[in-house]
Amino acid sequence: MSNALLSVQNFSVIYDVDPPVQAVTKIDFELRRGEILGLAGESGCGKTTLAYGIQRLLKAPAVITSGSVVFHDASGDDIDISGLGVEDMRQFRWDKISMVFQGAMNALNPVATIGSQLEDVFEVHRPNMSKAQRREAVVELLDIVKVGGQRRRSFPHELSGGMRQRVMIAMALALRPQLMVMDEPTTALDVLVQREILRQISDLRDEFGFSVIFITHDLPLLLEISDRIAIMREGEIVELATAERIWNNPQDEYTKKLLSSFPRLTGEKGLVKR
Amino acid sequence: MNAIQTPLHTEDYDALEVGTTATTASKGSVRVPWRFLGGRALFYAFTLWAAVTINFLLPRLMKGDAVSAYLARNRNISPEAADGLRALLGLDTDKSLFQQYIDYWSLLVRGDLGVSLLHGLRPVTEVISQALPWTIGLVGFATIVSFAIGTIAGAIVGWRRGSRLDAIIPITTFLSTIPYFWLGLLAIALFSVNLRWFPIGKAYGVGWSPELSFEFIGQVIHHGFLPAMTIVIASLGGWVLGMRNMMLTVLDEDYITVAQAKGMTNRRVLWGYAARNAVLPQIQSFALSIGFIVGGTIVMEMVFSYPGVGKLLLDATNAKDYALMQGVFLVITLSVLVANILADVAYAFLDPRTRQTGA
Amino acid sequence: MTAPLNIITRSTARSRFGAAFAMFRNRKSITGLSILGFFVLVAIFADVLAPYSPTKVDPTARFQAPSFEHWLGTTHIGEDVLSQVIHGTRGVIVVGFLAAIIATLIAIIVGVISGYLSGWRSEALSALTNVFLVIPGLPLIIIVASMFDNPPLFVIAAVLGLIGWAWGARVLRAQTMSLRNRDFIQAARANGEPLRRIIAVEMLPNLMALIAASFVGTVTAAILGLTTLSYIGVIPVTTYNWGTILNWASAQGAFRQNQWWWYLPPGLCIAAIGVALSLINFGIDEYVNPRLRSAGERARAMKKKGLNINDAVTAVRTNTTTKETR
Amino acid sequence: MTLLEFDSVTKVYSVRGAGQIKALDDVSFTLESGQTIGVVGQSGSGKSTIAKILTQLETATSGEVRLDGRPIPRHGSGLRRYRQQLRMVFQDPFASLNPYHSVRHHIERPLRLDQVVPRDELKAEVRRLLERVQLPISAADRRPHELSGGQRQRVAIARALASRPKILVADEPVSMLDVSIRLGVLNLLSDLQREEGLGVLYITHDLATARHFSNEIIVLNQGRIVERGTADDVILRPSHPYTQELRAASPDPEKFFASISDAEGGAR
Amino acid sequence: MKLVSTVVAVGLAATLMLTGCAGSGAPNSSGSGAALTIAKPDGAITTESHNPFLGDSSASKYSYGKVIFEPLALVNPTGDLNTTPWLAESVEWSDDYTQLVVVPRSGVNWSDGTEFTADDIVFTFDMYKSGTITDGAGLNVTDVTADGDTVTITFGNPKFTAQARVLHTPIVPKHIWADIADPNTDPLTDEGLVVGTGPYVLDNWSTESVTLKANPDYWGGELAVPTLNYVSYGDNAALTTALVSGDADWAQAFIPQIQDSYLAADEENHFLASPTSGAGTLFMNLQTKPFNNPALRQALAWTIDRQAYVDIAREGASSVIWSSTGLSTLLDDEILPEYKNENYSVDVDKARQVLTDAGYTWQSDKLIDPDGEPVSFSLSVPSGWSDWNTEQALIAEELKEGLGIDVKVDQPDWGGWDAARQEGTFQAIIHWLEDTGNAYGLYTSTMDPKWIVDNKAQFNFGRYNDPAVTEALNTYAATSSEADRAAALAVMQKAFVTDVPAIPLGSHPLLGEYNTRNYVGFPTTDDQYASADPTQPGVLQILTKLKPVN
Repeated sequence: MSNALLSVQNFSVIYDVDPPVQAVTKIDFELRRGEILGLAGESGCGKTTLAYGIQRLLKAPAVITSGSVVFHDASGDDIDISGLGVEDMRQFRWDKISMVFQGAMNALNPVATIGSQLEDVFEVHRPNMSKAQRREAVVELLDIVKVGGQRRRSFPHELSGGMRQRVMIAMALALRPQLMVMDEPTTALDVLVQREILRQISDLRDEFGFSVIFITHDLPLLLEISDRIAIMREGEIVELATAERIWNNPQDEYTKKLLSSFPRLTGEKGLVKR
Repeated sequence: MNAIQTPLHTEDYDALEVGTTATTASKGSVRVPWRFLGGRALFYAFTLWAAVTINFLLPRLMKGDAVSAYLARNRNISPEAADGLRALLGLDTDKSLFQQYIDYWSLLVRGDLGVSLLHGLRPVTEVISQALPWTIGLVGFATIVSFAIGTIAGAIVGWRRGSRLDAIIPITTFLSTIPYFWLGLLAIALFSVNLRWFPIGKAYGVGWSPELSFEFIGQVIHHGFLPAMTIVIASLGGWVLGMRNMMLTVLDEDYITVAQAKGMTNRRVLWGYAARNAVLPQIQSFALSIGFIVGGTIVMEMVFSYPGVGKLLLDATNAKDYALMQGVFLVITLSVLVANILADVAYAFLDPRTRQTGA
Repeated sequence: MTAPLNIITRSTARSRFGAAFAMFRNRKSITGLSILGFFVLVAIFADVLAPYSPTKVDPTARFQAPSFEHWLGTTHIGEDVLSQVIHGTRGVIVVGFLAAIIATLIAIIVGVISGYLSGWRSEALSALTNVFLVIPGLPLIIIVASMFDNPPLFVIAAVLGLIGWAWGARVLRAQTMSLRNRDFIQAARANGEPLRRIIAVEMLPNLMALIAASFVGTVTAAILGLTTLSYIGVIPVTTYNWGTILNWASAQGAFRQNQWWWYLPPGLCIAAIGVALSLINFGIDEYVNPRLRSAGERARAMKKKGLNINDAVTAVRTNTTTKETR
Repeated sequence: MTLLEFDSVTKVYSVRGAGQIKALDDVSFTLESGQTIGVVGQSGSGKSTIAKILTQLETATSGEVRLDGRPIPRHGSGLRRYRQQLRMVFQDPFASLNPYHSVRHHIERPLRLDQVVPRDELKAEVRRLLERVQLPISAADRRPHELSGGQRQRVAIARALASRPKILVADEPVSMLDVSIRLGVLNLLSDLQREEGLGVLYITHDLATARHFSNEIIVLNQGRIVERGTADDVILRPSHPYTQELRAASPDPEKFFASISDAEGGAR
Repeated sequence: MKLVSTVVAVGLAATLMLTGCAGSGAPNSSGSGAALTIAKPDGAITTESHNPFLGDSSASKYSYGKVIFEPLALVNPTGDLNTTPWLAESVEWSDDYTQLVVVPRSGVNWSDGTEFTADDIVFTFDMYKSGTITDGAGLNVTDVTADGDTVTITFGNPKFTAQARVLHTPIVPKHIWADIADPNTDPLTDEGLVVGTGPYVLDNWSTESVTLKANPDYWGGELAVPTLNYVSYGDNAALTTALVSGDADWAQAFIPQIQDSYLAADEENHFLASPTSGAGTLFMNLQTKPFNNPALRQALAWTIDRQAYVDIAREGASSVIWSSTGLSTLLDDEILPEYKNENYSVDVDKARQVLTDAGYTWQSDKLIDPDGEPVSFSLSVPSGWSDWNTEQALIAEELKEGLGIDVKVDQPDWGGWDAARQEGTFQAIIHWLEDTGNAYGLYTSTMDPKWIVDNKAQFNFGRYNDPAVTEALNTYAATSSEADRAAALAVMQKAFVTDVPAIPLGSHPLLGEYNTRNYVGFPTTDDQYASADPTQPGVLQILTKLKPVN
């Protein structure tokens, strides 16, 4: 138990429209401290709903209909996320769990400097920090992700896609959260940039020890970076195992089908067949 | 090519991204969007030229003779005096159109707009300078108030979509489809004639002259309230609707979700993120609507006996007082251009994307 | 052999027809179109509908309040206000539509061409558009209209149209520029489609909603312009329109004397037609940008279910079973 | 005779504020009937510029493109004949079909434009083409938004095939599609290529599918060809550092897990 | 003083506020009596110019110049049509009306204290003679001489028909105007230039109102009204509203529904329409069809209802003209005996008879002229002239009903109307007459070719041209013999009766609305010593006659 960061049990989300859509059904899993958990599946499989749902970031008409999400804080407290009020939830967010979003161009406010968007986080969550301290922290964060503190005054449109994604990572790192949820953070990027950012995430994880939930449809990529992978289909986790196990010995038919959708890069020409 | 900081970032090599990822921005001072403003300046110069040229041509296309009209208005002047008047006004010349155009420009540059037949042969500049402050005061104030109220209301209506506040939209839309003058006439009939809350138009009371005193300012406010409110009410709808629609679009943007995920308060998300972005297109349409609004308010001056340029223009047109007509049209156009420039500058400083320094 | 082919072409024709009118197929547009249609019918059948000639003078029935003989009362010389309003519809509708047709044609030509072209030609057309946008329209119309002694309706419409096209052109230009780089236009070009066909068949249908919106907007502007100009007497029209009636009413002191039957109906008619046109435009807006409609509806629907669209925190409903509420 | 020659083509764009940018720098290659060439590189490497020049959406700054030994005519019926023989499948199936027109319209247009079949056979030809891309005939009267992404891309392929071209240029044809259907579309392309003897230019950033579906691969970097050769040579034995970097960056679980087990094995 | 007035003003404002009618608390109103507000409907007073010689200066346009600069004498355009010497002790015309002998009033000072002398009169008329002032009124001064206490002004042509023009010339102080470079255009806005002999002096000028104070040293004695405000409203409707609400006291305006909207609002509200020799007249284009046929003109004269013009179109602010000579009742003595009882009336049968005799026919109720063409014409009046616009509608209806003539109601803008009437391209218009205070006005306006210069008509729009009548008109204007004048008048009247060159509808009155809440003594129907129009020179007489209400 002490090794667990997040326990999700019997977690269901519906979109309460007419007729209601069951997006995520009775999910159980446990996220360990410091682990990278991959969440794979095709579009519409519910992986994003799950990742957003556990931090209650889904907007109405999404409703959590069952289950519990318990966050095992480093301080030893267990926080029942489903039970938090609006204000507690607001304070909990980003402090304990932060996010890196897909498409960093749209995820950054186009009319504010990246510095001010980073400072925002401290203003809200660390009201005791002075202006100078905030600025210092921002410069430090930008240096950590190798954007460089001097870019504090840049606007999002002045940065390249890779840079913007780094800024997002810096932002996610700001409060030294224990969990980072990454929603297709590299999909829009070129392969070289993607590799560079993944390396950075990995390094940061080693340095700061946060856990990661990594969402993507790119299974080969996930296999390389994840400790464990959950394969989702139609709102359910069909298989959850270590990356190696998924690769070498997939159990579920759907997992096998997914794996065989990717041609081999090296080795014998043809598809991955399991 | 872009200044590349570290060879590590391979994406900086990216040839086609150069145009968009340009940045040299790390210096301290506020960057002035010169390129954007320069482009606008060029456009304004062109518009100014076009306006002046239209202005020059219009009266020359019109029929009717200023002097005969003048004589007919002043029946105590005998027809024999007409030639003398023509000579006085310089209307007896027989120059080519091009020469007239050149002369027109050279006079314009010297600030000479001619003399107004309708106003005792006083210089047009003097006539207009009496009237212009009132128009700018009334229209400017009403427009800005309307824009501010409408935009703020639109932001709130957009944020609280689906609530009872949605009813504001049809109401303000209905009000904005009513002609300004009709609303003004109704307002006078109700508030001035029947209820006697407000004076029947004019800018300030009888026997006053402009001075800096509380009583006078009170007078101006008292007299200006009804026309200003009429303009505000009639033009509010567009701003509310525009802002609300823009809010609905912006609220779906990722950065709003990010802001909420960051644990920002709703107030901060609404004003700092959503409204801050949604207001940009509003400012652009503000700039473009000024001409339209000014047109509508001209009629208000007639209804409210307000001493502005609108009434001047109507009278000048009726009396074929070309010099005054041209002057007023030019001044109105210039004011609209200046308002546009101000809106553009505001836009340029509010939207960092206009601040691209080039390379 | 030909029979089934016919059926198919007819069905596609119908679906195309349907597609072209999809933007009007919502409650707002339909309401707006109904009101507008009502006024159009009134304009067409004015002669039949009006109980009197609008200029029929009756010195014995001056300033009469509404009565059975005169549903909307009479004017200062005993003219029947209802008949004037009915006949006035004609001028309003004719000028509004004619001006909008002229303006929309110019807007399409200038907007689409400047959007499709690039380089200085496009910039020049764009600058022209912006000049017409920035130059205050009404003063210009006042000056231009005064050039005519007694301008016929179509001249007024032409002037209003010539001055009112810029907004539409600007919107169409922006949309054309974005369409120009869409893949399906590129595909048509790569397939070797001729330019006129690309514009007429590939682009225009996708611009229809915007064209309709700009048309409707120009009708509104033209009607407001016409009534305003008629009211201030810049356009002396011998045939009645609502602005002329208001001019008379104002000049004869109807506002002061609370002869509401004289000044309310024409103003309300202007407002009604304005509301109708706004409704049509709302409908088109919502068709172009479904978010506009769905946002409110969605929020209301959610409210019924006890959800708030602005809640940044996902609602939890574990205690009550959702089965019951269904 | 060589089907298509892309001969020393250079394309220079002038970008406002950034001066001139060479999107293609002296690029040459040839394409034969029945052959698939994969063009790989990062975005901005010039891949799409090749497609644009081939379809004559852009003209080359210098160099020449020859089809059957003849340079591309500038305009008129010659250009149309050239275009008839070279068709393109675009990246985004949601954008490459006109939302206003039915599927039938999209497929019929090239048939009519190039007068491929007599008028009274149009309907049959549409049916044949739809069958060819494994779509039911009922799809003909649908409009694009009623179809899934994969179906749309099939329509786009049918449209490309309609004029019976000799060459198909496929610019990232599956990158916008869901992973599980990507192979289906690529396999379809590959089947068609084989059956119709098409020359295919397959533009992609995905090394794995490039290797899988191409005979030859060209690696582009900053508008220049840095490496070319047979698919396996380029992918398995890259000689240029850029290609090596690209390959190293591409996910390769096979090698990854092999290296892990090697390391573990070694450690043990 | 300044302090006191401010205190008074604040107190006044406070009182007004308390009584709930916060309105115009003029800061400068001195305590001794209520101000009188004179209003016009001409839009804002945008340009400051106190030059009385300039037709469009603010002083002329809003007419406050008339209470600053006084004329030699006042000619009453109504009532007894008398001449009252004003700045002159006496004025006397030579027999042929080419010379005016003036005895200046003594004991008059300019408002800056300088004495008014014969030199000032000489100087004023000298400006016309020398051309430093544009001779807009066509005075044609050839000589001005002062001889002791008399001034003799000689004119180049007889002034019988233009006496008022001469006598109403504002007299200005030589000691100030001698230094003014261009008297034509100088706005007199510099300090100390607005100096007159009149009852009021300029106090405050703003675009919203002009305030004048009573001249304490006025030669005519003490004035009841301490302060005059001149204001201008955007249009007639706004002016009327102001009159009804009491914001304005005195105006010259045509008020629609005057009984209900103005007179009924307060019993102290009064309205006086003073008939003049001028008249609202239907001009027809005699040169072209259909009005080149006198029978049709005559038929119109028998059909158009003048009473309806007065009652409906003019709302009573006029008096009917039925006389076939076209002269109004004011000029009754000038009507020749043989026409004394020759009056038109609404007699459609008679009109039809006239037409039938002239060869006109009817086809399904449409009038067909002898050439076989249906008769129709358009009747033009500028839009916005609401009384005459109404009359257009009435005439159209009457002619359609009575004679089967299709009348097109045409309401062009002023410019187009003006061009058409000058160039003779109209068919029928309603127009005013040149007012000479006698019968000559009507006949010169309708039959005198002198108005047509360069083929542009200033009057006589129908372009009547009969050499005998022209000669008579010239004789009338130039002769010094009463008998010659009477003979000439007979020629004109006869021609007018037979040819019907125009149809006067109703006398064109001078209007005045005023209230007697604070002051009495205005002209009334019984005592028309002047018109009640505050923009006329007669305002001087009225202001000196006003008395406070108890």
